[in-house]
Amino acid sequence: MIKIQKKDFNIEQEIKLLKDKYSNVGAVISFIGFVRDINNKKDVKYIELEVYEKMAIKELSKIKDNAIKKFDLVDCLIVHRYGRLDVNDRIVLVVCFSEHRNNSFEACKFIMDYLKKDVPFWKKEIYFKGSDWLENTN
Amino acid sequence: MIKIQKKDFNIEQEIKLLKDKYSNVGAVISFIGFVRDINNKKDVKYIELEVYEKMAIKELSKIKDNAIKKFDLVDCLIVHRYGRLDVNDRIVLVVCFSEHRNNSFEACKFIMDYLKKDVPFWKKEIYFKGSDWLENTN
Amino acid sequence: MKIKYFAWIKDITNKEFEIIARNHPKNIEELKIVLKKNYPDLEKHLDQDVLRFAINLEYTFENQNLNSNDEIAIFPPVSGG
Amino acid sequence: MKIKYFAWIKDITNKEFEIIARNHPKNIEELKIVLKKNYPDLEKHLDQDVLRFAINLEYTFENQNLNSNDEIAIFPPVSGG
Repeated sequence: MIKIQKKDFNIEQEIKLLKDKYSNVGAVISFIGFVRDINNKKDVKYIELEVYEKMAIKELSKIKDNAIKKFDLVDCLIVHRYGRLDVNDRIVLVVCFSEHRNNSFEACKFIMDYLKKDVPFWKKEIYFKGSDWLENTN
Repeated sequence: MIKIQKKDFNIEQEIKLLKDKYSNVGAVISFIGFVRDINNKKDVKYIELEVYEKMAIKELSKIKDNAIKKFDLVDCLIVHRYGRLDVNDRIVLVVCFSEHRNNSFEACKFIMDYLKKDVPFWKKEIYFKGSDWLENTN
Repeated sequence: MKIKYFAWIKDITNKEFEIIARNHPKNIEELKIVLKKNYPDLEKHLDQDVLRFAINLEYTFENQNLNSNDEIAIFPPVSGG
Repeated sequence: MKIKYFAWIKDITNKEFEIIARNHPKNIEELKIVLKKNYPDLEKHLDQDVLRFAINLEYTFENQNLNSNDEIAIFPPVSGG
């Protein structure tokens, strides 16, 4: 499942919603990304997250389908927020469901690597003085 | 933080409790282990999880401290349940908090590998006919 | 043909999108020439090859041909996650 | 000296723990001899070296000496997580 939304998510509920469908799942790995107070040695006030929504959904769906196939996942969920996000707010949730843990660990890393590289989101960090558009590095 | 308990845990609450202390955390990785419906081709009815509690706390604390040091984590939480657990119930929660994601991914894997190898918990699987004590393999 | 701009590209073009109704560029290279003419501040970024192009929601890495009903997006390296 | 048994070891000894008040074994090897005598079904497992020993909550991999106030735990390979 792919969700692109402004509002926050509840990790417990998001995981339960999918886990309840599968009794063969033994391992669930999740990644949550947060807005940090300091980045590149600058005090962050908040961030503005811009998205090319139609393309982001398409890219995330491709990454999800690839991860499910490559790592034999039972299911996979990606939630990505956009809009204004303050320090300590959540940005993204990736959850992988598999029978055994190694598949989900690898899949979750795989998804984050491609998400950071290919999915059309852009972060603008607003500092107490000025702002910067960010660029993901490897 | 290490918790060994009979009762279930709420993932949202457990993560929030620690995350609220740190504004420098950008990445949170969690592992949740569940009781599966079928193991070694047998239909599982429920499991009985036995623990040598005092030693388990000591071993988990050592693994946690090693992981924090080795992977430069901001913090780390391990919750492990014991007693009777039914199919779909949660067994264990490991959460790693770090500035960047790769540290927490590696740390979470590291903790699970050592937990499965060294921490004195034992699972007895009860089937519709008979039961087996399990043994973790690599 | 619809051209969409994102992140700091939008700050240069001063618009989120524009429609090219007639005489649209035939391929990506022709589009780049039009962009450089209309937005001189984009030239160095286009020359440095840092921008990414998507045609109808798919990345393109070649000088692909363009059609009148295409949606083309131009954006800097992404920074989600 | 307190000896604790876990998982299927407990099924063999039929007790969770026992206290050895006097003439306690001086080291792990002596303890194994006592165990084999008291619980013949443990012998093959002790001989196959599959069991794990902990003294005062720490794993021991050698023939460590034992003291009268030690807590010794004997258990099969773990299966938590």
